Amino acid sequence: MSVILEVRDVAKYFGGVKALDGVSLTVPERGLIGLIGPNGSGKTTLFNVITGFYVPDRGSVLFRESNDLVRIDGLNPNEVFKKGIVRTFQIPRLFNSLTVLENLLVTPLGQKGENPVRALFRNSWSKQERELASKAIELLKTFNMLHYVNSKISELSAAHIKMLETIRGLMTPAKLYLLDEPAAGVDYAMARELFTYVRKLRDEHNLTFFIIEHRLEILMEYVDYVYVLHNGKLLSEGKPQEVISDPKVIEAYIGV
Amino acid sequence: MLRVSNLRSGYGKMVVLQDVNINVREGEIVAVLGPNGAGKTTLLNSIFGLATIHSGEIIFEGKPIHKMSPHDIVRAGISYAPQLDNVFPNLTVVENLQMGSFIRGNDPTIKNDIEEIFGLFPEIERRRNQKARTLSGGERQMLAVARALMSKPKMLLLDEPTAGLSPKAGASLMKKIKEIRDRGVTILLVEQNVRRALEIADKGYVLVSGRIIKEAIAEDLRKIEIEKLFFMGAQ
Amino acid sequence: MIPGMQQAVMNAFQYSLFYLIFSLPLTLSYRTTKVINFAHANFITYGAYVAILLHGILGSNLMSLAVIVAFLLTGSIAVINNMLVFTPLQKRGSSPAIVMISSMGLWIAYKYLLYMITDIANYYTTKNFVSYGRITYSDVPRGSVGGIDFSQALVASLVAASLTVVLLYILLEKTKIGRAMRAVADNPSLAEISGIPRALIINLTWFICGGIVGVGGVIWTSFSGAITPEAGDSMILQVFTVGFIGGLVSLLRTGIGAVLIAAIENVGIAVLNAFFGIPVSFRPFLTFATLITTLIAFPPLGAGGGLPYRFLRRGSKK
Amino acid sequence: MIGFDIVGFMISWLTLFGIYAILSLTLNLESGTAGITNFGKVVFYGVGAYISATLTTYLVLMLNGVNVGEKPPYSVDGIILLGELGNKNPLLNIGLLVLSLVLAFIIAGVLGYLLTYPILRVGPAFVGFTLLSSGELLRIFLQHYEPVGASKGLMAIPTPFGWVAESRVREVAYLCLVLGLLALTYVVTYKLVNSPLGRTLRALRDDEIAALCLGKHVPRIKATVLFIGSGFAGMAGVLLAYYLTSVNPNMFVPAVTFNVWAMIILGGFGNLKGSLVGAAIVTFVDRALTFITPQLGITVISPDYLRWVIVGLLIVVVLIVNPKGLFPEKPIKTPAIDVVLEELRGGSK
Repeated sequence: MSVILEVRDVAKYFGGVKALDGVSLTVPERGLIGLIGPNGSGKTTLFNVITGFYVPDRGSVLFRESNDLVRIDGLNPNEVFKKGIVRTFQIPRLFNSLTVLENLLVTPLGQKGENPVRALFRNSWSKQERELASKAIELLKTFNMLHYVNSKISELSAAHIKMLETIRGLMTPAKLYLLDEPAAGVDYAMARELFTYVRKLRDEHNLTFFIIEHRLEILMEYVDYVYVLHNGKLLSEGKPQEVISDPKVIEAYIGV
Repeated sequence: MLRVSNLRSGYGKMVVLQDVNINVREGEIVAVLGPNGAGKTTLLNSIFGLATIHSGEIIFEGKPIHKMSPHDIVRAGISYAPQLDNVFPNLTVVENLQMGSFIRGNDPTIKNDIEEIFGLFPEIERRRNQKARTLSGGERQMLAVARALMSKPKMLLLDEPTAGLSPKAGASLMKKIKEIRDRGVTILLVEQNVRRALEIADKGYVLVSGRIIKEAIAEDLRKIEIEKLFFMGAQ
Repeated sequence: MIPGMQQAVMNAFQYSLFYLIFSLPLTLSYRTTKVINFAHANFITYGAYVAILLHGILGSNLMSLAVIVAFLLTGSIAVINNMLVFTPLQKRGSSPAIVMISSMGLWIAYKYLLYMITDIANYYTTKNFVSYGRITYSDVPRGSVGGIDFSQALVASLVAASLTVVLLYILLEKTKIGRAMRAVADNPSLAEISGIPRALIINLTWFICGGIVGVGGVIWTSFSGAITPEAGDSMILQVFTVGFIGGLVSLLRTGIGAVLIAAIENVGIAVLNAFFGIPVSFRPFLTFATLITTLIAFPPLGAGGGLPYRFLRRGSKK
Repeated sequence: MIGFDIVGFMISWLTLFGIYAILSLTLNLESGTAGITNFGKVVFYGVGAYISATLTTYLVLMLNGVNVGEKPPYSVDGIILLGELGNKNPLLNIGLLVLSLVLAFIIAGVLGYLLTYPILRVGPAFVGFTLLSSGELLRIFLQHYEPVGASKGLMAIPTPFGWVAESRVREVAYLCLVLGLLALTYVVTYKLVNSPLGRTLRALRDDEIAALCLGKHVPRIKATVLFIGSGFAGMAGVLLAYYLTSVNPNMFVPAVTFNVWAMIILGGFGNLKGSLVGAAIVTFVDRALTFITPQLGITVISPDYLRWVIVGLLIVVVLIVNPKGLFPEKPIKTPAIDVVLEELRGGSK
């Protein structure tokens, strides 16, 4: 399997705090990769570096573009998205005054009606708009959320909010998904359902997922491979079973 | 002393805890154990009026406190040392402690208490006039516990006091927590570090995915492999 | 030597004192209450008009009296604003931008209310309050020391600025209430957890901040030759720029900002005037340029948001 | 109420309404829909007014062979000459109107675009403050810039319909022009709001960072919106200058901006119809106060001041009592809704 994302020796310091201190890892195409670690170990900072929120103080981030790995560190978040990386947030960031449908429709790039001149001429974009709407509806059907199509975000449950944040990326041809704690605040059954969908998406759409998750009991069941961060450094990596039984991981999590 | 019954709570619409029941008797150290993200912090926040309580009740010394403001809960005799953002970074160590005793007004014994607390935590006494932002993680944890003690609480809520500490520092802090209990303060301790917590606790609850999946006295908990519960949950 | 340079330096000194008195409370109030208060200008103007009305209607020449009344009045206005407007909005979960817009509404309302008051006062006294001359006080000394002319305004603002700095220092560093103010600014939720009555502390902060600025307004009447109900507005560019230089957080940097802006404005315009003939009245453009430079070069990302967007990509290509 | 000129009142109210509604519609696009805290609306309004005033007075004099170096339009001679020459050539007057509108749109728009650059990355407080202080700077500049009449401003501006003899006809013709431009503004803002662009703007307002993460070029979008909004504000300024036939720096105080804010807050953030109603109510109060206060024999309190106090309080009170305003925001209307309806109908069969 070829590598879709490579993080090379990335470091990020905030004053004296070493949020990331030389992290190197790779994410293979079509992978379902977990990223775990105690609070404050640098997981979200790593996502922030990958998606262009921060410029790393050292090291580089590379992403597959056709057959090459190109550097994406230092790009702005909107440019990172255009490369094909979608992220979700620990506290979901949806557009709260828009409906579920609108939240999906806002995502695709290159909408003709986003051009201020074209926006004035409905005919020039209504065909595309209808196509996107059909696509959004199909998506909502797939995820059993069609009855929420005209709901405001505030009417959704926490699990559906998480779900919507994940699937809105499917409106675009994104390749890599960075999910930040998708199961936080979601009850067990829904969390499993969410992960089942994630696996289905990976299988059916050839997508890659890189997932931060604290709820190991769920995560471990689904992912192929796990990286463990601790104090800004990679502590361990391997298949879920290997990681769980790694004494270093147990020490970091549970103590000696 | 503290009874949490059928608690369902979270933040806004997000429900984190479901059907949580907890009992703390006077003079006990009760540990709530669980992995990251299980809802341990939410439990403490719920008790302290910082989370949204959807249903259930929290009774402290016979009085319901789940509708009180944090300010009144401090006056009722509970004190809280959170895990993160637990110091005032631009105040000195002494000033941090003084803030802890704010509700006691101009009590002349505060000065003595500060010295007494420094006796318990000599590590931070050396830095008494430094700003808290210059402290290391471990020193901050101690300062947070010390600050919480300054209101002379009957009960102390501690959120992962040993997180990020070296094993040695962690063990010594745990010993101090036991000492605090021996001075008559009931303690509700939230911990990820099972072994360390069970060394001092009288009773433990295991919280996974927002639910209590096990309740037992500490001795019994020491016998089972809690890691398994952590990783695999109840199911 | 550029002609008028000595005067420009003196002016810079005088203005830096005023900016200190006006901006320190702005920073203090923002960092404690997290409200960007555009009605700040009202405190200056209302302070000045306390002195003017006392002088024009009651014939009082006492700055000390005006200072006391102004402190109580503007401090109370600040507390009323907070209790009736800011706190209810924040309690309902309004965004900082909405709270800020409400302060704009207050600003306009107070400003034109004052115009109405001046009209009414004018009607009964037939004095012109819409443009009031400089007031000479009987209880403020003046004189000249070593060839430097100490006007009443300079004496009063020097005393007031020093007192502001010293008293704020004592309050914030040495008293329990002051430390609680810092604690609320530092970590509001921990302050609440510690049992500090946040609402009370915030009201107190407003009272002190509003009051200090009002006192500055009183002193302004001994400096400016024509005081209008817009007196405060003409200074908000400078006062807010000074506050922004301090990031609305650091009192020390705010103090430095006050000196910096006063120097840039007065010395800078003297230079530009001497070499390029730029009219002195264009000095706010220098402040504006400083503001824009600050925003571009050191975007303050606090105060309600900020975008992780970089115009120049650093470190992407090596 | 003897001699109360109801028709005159209506015309003056509607004209003022038309001008302000252009401002409120575009401010609602910028602030209500896109979430830009534009506290400097008056800058672009003022620039538009001054462009038309300067252009018209200078060109009328110059095209009539007057040496503006000797007799500039702000001098007494210039003002007298403008009165004599100004309304002779209908074609010139209308040509100047069109030229002013186009130039005002472009210059005010470009100014709006440029002013976004320093403020793109910072929070709403800094955005608001920068725009607010640019308004004050404009005023200081105008007050001291001799070619535009400094603090006296420019007077006797020849109006587009000055050649019409009958004053009522002239007023009505002008009203039609104003309402025509208002209609144009409404159509443009309505189409922009109810388009994918409008949806993106709301997204941006809700969560700038999330929008950036979804690939939206947030800085460019904001700058574009300010270009459009400021351009229209410039045109509103042109209309004001011709309506009042004079401009001076004190017409462009920050309170004007907040007058428009009061309109959109009262009408409802993000609702264009609300902006129209808000503008109608606020301008009606304004006109009514001006008409009524002298009739009631109140001379102590200027209706102008009373109006601004009301505007300020209106902002505060509406925000506290009913932050959504009279007309809450409606979902965006695009063909996507039809697709959903078809789908839901199809599904129920």
